[in-house]
Amino acid sequence: MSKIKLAEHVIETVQAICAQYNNEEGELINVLHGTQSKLGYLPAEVQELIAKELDMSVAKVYGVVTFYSFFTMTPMGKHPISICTGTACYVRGAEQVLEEFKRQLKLEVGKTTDDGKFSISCLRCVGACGLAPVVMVGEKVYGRVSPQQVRKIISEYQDGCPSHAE
Amino acid sequence: MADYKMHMLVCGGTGCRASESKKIRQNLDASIQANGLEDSVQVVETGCFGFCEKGPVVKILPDNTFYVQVRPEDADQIVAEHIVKGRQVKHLLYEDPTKQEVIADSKDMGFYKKQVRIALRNCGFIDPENIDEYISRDGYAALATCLGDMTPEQVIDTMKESGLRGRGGGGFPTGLKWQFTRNSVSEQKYVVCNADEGDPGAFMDRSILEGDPHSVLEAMAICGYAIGADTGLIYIRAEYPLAIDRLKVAIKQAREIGLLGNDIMGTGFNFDVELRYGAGAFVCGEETALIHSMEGLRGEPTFKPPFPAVEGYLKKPTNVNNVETLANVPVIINKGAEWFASIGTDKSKGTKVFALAGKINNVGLIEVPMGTTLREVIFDIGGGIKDGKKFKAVQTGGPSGGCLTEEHLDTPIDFDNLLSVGSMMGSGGMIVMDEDDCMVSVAKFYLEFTLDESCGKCTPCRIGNKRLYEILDKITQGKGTKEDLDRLRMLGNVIKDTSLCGLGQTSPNPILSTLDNFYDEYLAHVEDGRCPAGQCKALLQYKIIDDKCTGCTLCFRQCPVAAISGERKSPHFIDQSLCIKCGVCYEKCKFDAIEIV
Amino acid sequence: MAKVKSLADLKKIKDEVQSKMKLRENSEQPEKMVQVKVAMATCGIASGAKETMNYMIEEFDHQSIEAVVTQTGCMGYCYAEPTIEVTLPGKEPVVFGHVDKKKAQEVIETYVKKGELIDGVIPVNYKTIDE
Amino acid sequence: MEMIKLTIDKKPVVVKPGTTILDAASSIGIKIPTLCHMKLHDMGIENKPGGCRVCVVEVEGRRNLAPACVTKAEEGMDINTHSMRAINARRTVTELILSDHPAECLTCAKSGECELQDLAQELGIREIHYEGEQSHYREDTSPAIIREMDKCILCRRCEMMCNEVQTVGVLSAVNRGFDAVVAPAFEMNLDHSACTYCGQCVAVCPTGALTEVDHTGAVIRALSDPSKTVIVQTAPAVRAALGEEFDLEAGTLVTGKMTAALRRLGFDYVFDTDFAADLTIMEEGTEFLDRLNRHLKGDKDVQLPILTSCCPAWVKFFEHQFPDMKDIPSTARSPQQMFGAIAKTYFADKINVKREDLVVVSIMPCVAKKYESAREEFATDGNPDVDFAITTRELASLIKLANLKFNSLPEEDFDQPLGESTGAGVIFGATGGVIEAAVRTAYEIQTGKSLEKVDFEQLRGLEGVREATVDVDGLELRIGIAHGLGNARKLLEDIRSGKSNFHAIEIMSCPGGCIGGGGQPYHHGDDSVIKKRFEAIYKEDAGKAIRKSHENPHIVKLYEEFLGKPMSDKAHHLLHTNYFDRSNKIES
Repeated sequence: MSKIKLAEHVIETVQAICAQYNNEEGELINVLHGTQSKLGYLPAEVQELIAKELDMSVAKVYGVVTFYSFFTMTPMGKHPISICTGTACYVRGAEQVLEEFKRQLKLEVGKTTDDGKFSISCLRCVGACGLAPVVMVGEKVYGRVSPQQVRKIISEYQDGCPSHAE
Repeated sequence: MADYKMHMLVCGGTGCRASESKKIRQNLDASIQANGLEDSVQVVETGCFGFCEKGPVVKILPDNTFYVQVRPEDADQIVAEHIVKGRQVKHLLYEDPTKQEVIADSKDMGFYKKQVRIALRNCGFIDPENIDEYISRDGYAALATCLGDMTPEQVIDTMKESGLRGRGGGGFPTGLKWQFTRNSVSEQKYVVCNADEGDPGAFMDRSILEGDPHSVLEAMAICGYAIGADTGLIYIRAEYPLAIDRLKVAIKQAREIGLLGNDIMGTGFNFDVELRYGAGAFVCGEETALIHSMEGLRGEPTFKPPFPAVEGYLKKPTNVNNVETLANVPVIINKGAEWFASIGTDKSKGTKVFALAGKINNVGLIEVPMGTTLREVIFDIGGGIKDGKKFKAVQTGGPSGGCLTEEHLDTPIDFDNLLSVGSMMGSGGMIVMDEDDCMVSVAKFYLEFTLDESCGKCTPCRIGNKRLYEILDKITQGKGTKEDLDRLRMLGNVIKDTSLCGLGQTSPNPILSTLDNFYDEYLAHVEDGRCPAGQCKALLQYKIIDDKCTGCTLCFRQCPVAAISGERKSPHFIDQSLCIKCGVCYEKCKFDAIEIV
Repeated sequence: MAKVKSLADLKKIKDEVQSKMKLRENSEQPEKMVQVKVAMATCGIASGAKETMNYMIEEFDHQSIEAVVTQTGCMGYCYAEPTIEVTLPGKEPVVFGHVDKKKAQEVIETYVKKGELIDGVIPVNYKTIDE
Repeated sequence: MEMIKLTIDKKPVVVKPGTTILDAASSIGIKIPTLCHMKLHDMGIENKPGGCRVCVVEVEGRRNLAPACVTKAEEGMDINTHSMRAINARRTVTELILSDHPAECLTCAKSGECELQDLAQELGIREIHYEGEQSHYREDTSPAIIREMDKCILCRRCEMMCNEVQTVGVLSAVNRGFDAVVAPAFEMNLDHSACTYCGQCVAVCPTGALTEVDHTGAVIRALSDPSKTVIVQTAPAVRAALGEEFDLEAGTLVTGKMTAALRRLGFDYVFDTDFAADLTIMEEGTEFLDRLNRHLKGDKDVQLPILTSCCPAWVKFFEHQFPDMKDIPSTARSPQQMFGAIAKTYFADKINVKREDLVVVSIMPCVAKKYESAREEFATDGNPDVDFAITTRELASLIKLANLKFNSLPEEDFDQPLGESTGAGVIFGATGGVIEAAVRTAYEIQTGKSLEKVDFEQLRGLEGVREATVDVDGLELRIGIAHGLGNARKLLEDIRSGKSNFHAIEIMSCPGGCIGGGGQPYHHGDDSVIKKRFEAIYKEDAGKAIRKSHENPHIVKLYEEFLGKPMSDKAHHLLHTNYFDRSNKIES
C-alpha cells in the first residue's frame, strides 16, 4: 500500500468531525459514520488521522472499521449497485440477479469497475420485501427485478444520462 | 357525481384471479347492465382480501355481505337476489367452521378479528412528523399517568402483570428486566432502545419508528422513570435513514414542548434521548454486543453475567428493550395490564407483529394476537401462496429460527410453542416458501448469513458454522454423503450447546429444523443426487426427449460448450460430462424437447 | 410552542387537536374537504409514494379541490405499495393500492370527484384497539 | 463474607463469591482443560474472552454448557466437569480449531511447547472429522518477531498484552467471523508499526502463531567457521530461568552450568553482560549525578527525572509514543550494546582480532534485543556491535541440539576481562534492580562515604508501579519504578503533565523486568515462575563478593586502560546514543 498524503481540506474535514464528538474515543463509530458520509470511504490515512485525533491506536480503529460491514476502505462506484439479499429477496431469486450483475459488469461483490462507474454490494433487508427482489442503484430502488432486466438497468447509467445520475 | 347506492367488490388478488375472478366480474357487470342497474350499482375489483382459501370472494357494500367461493355462474343469482330483491344468497355465505353458523356480515367474521393492532396502532394512521396527531391519540398520556399518578414500582408492577415479553426474540419478561435494572444501585443508568433490526426479511421495528416514533420515545421515558434513568439511547441501523430522520424530528418536537428534557410536565423528572448508529453487524442485536458497539468498540458479545441491568453501557446499569416491545408500553399503561393480559395465550400476552414475506400473496406487516395459528396468518391474512402453488414451509425467527411444515400450520404462535417445534419467535420475520424452494438451499442461505455475521470471537460459531456451511454446500453440489447428514446434526448440536451468544446458539436451527422436517429432501440430494425442488443447479440434468426432438440443431448451435451432438433431423444428445447447465438449450428449444430432471 | 407543564396541558393539546379535526370533518362545505394519507415508510417511498404524494398535492391545487394530503407510516400492505387512504367527508376511509401517478389521477377523477370506487381497493383487515 | 457452596463432580466445595467454576474446580484438584484463558495472578493480568469454549462444563438445569473460565460459581450449583456431553463438546470444539490449523507440528517452532498440541493430546484427538477451508495469511517477519497467523486460534492473549498490559496498541482483532484475526492496522507488517518488540505477545501465545526470529542457525554457522572468533555474553535474567528448560525447579540458578555449556558449544570466550551492566551504572549513574547536581544548583536547562534506557522495547516505546520526551531518558546504551561496543574495540584489540572476524553473540531473555542489535546506530561500517542476539529459549535448544547433558555439567566461571561482574550487575535482571544498582554507586560517589547496607528493600517488589525515597546522606532521592509499558505510560503522562516529582525512574517493558522477558522459557500462565526467578536474582546478588558496580576491578581497569572516565569523549562515542522521533514512522 503506498502512502498518500491527505489534502489539507480532507484533514480539516476529519478534524472537524472528531471535534464535533469532543475527540472522544467512545464516539469512534459516530466519527467513522460522519467521515464516511463526507468522503465516501475510509482510506488508511484517514483512519490514522482519526486515531491520532481520538488518541487511540490505529489498530483499534482498523479493527472497528473491518468489523462493521457498513464501513468501506474502497471508494464506491459513481453508481453503487446494491442487491438486497434479505430472505424475501432470496426466495424470490435475488441470487440470480446478483449473479447476472456480476457477470455483466465482470465484477466481484465489494469491488468497483476500473472506470469507477459501478460497484456492487449486497445489503441486508431494505424493508421493501413486497417488491422482492430489490436492487438499488444509488438512491433509486428497482423492484421485482429479474435477471433479464439487469442489462437494461445497467444501460440506464452507462452513457451517464443525467436524469438518472443523481 | 354518479350516485351509486351499492358497490360490489370483487377480489382481484392473484389467488382469486386464478380461480376466475375476472370472469365473475364480467358476469356481474353484464348482469347489472341486463337489469339496468348500471347507474346505481358499481362493480369494483379490489386487492386481495386475504381470504384466498375461500376465494373467489365478492363483498357487497354498504351492508358488508361477504360471499365466498363464488363461481362465474353465480353472478346472475347474486344480482337477481341480493341487488334486485334484497335477499342474501345463503349458499354463498361464509360458514364459521368452529361454530357451524353462517355469517353474512364480514364485520362479524373471525377473519377480521385476526389482526389486532397494538404496536402498530398509529402506523398508517397518524402523520409521524406531527406530535399533535400522536397526542390526539392519547400520546404521552401514559407518561403523564406514570409521572403523575404512579410510583416507579407501580409502573414496573403493571408491566409485570401485563405479561409483556421482549419482542426482540428472547421473550424475556419486560417487567422483570425493568425490575432488575431498578434494583441496581447507581447514580447513572441508561435506557437503550434496540433498533438494530437485522433479520433479513424483518422490518417491523423500522415501520414502527417510521410510522410512530413518539410511541417509542414515550415508552423510553416511562422506562426511565421506572428504573431511575435520565438518559435514553436509541441504537439504530444506519441503513434506516428515514427512521433516523423521523426520530430526529420526533425528539426535537418532544423537546420543544417539554415532553423530553428537564422537569417533564412539571414533575421534576428529567429524561432525554440520543441516537446511536449501528454500522452493519447483525450480532449487535445481542445486547452486550450492542453496548460495546455504542461504546465505539467492535460489536463482540461478552459473557453474561454481568447482565446489562447490572453492568451495561459505560459499565452503568442499562435496560435494553427492542422497538416493538417499547411500542406496547404506553398502551399497557393507558388501557391497563389486565386488558393487555386478556389478549394472547397463557404465557405469551398481547400481539406480535410479523413481516410476512416470500411466496405469499399479501406481503406485508401484520399484527396478530399471540395464539393465532400459522395457518390463519399465512392463508387468511397472507392470502395464501403466490401463483396458486403449494405451501411447503414457513420460516420464522430469521437466521435463528427454523423451517416449519404443513403439520405445524395449526400451531398457535407464541414464544413457547415455536420453541417446542424447533423454531423460535425471533423478531418476527415470517418467510413463506413454496414447492419450488429447496430446503437444503434455504438452510444454506441462512448459514451463509450467519457466517457473514458471526463476530468470530468464539470457536463454534467462527469455525463450526463455516464447516456446517461447507457440508451443506457439498450436499447442494451433489457430493454429500449420508454421514454428512449425521455430521450436520452432531456439529449443529455442539454449536448450539457451546456458543458464546444467541447468534451462535441458534445458528444451526435452520439446519436442524430442515433435517427434522425435510429429511427426505436431504436424502434425495445425497443418495439419489437429485434436488426435488429443482433448485440445486449442480444436480440438474438437461435431457433431450427423443420423441419431441426434431433435430433442428438450434440447441446444438447455441450450446456454449459444445455438449450437444447429433445429426440434422434426428434426435440430439447432451453429453452430461460437458454440460455446464446454463439452460440455453432449454430456453431456445421451440419444441419443448428438453426436460430438466 | 408552549411547553407542556402538566397533564392538563397535555389534555388541552389533545382536545385542541381533536376539535380541530372535528371542525375539519364538520366544516360548512363538507363535500370539499377530502383527506388523503399517503403511506410514506421506506417501502412506500421505494415504490414511488413521494411522487404520488407530490402529484396529488399539485393536482388538488391545480383543480382547486380542497384536500388535505398528509403522510403517514406503513399501513402494512407492502405488496400493494404505494398505498393511500382516502377519506371523503362523511364516508368510511378507503385504501387504494399500487397508486402511481396514473392511478392517483384515476382516484382523483373517479373517486374523489365522483365518489365512484375504482379497481384496486384494499380491504382493511384488522381491528384497532379503539374498537 | 457469605461463602458459596456448590458441588463439582459430586464433591462439595466452598468458595468466595465471584470465584469462577474453573478456579473453584481447581481448588479441589479438578483440572478443566482450557485454551484461551490465562491468568497471571500476581501481575493482575487475566485473559478470559470466553472464546475458545474448550472449558465448557455441564451445569445441572442449564440449557447450554457453561464456560468454566467465565461462569461464576453460584450457590447450590451442581456441576459435572467431565460429563460425556461436555467431553464431546470439548473434543468437537478442539477438532474445529484443528480443522483451521496447519498440520505443521513437525517443523513448527512451538512444537513441544504448544498448548494446542498438548490439548489435542490430552483430549485424545486422533482424527479431525471436519475439513474445509483454512485461514491463510501472509507471513510477517520483523527483526524480532515472526507472525504466522495461519496458526492463530484467536485466544486474544497477544491482543490483551499489547493493549491492556503494554498499551502499545499495535495489535487488534480485525475483520470478523471466519476471517477474524489479530493483526496490526491494515494488516501491515510489524516492522512498519509502532511495535516495541517487547515480545510479551510471543510469551503468551499458546501456539506457533507468534515466535521470535530464530538466530540459532546463524550462531551455529559462526561457531563452525574457523576464521571467526566467537564470543558470547549472557544477560543476568538468563541464568535464573534457563534451568526450567531442563526440568529444573524454577528459580534454580544455573550460572556455572550455563557457562560450561556455552564453552562446550564452542564459544571462544564466555563473558557476562553483567559486566556491561556495571559499565552502564558507571555511565548512567554519572549522567544522573551530573543532571541531579545541576538541577540542585538551579540549572533550568536540566531535565529531571532521568529515565533508564537499558530496555530496548521501552526505548522504542517512547520513540513512538512520547517523542516529545526523548531527551529525558539517559543517553547510556543498554548493557548489551555497551558490551558489543567494548568487545569490538577494546577486547578485539586485546586479542588482536579484526572487528569483522569477531562475532559477538548475546544470550538474552528478550526478543527486542534482536531488534536493538540491528539498529543502524549500533554498527560500524555495517558491522554490528552485536552480531546475534538469541533468547534463553534458543540457547536451550542449542544445548539440546549439541546433546549436552546440561544438568550434569560442571559449574564453570566466566572468562576475563569481560566476565567479571558485581551483584549490582546481576540485579539488572529484575524490576527495580537497575535503579538499586545505580543508587549503590551514586550514593558513594555523591557522598564520598561508604554505603553500609547495600540492600534497598524499598526499591524491590513486583508491584507494577512503585515509588520510593532513598536517603542519600540527607538528600531525599525520589525514585519511581515501573515494569510493563502500561505502567510506564502512567509515569510518563505524569511527567508530561508536570505532575511528576521524581528524580529518577526505572522502566522495564516486561512484567517483572527481564526475568519475565519475551525470550524466557514459556511460563504457560504460571506466574509463580516469575516470582521464583525474581528471588533467584537477588540470591545471586547476595552471594556476590562485590556488590557495587564501581568496585568491579575490571571496570576500573577498563576506564584506566581505555575509556578514561565516565562520560569521556570516548565513552560518549562508544557507550552513549541518541533517540529518534518515530511518531510518524507508521507506514501503511
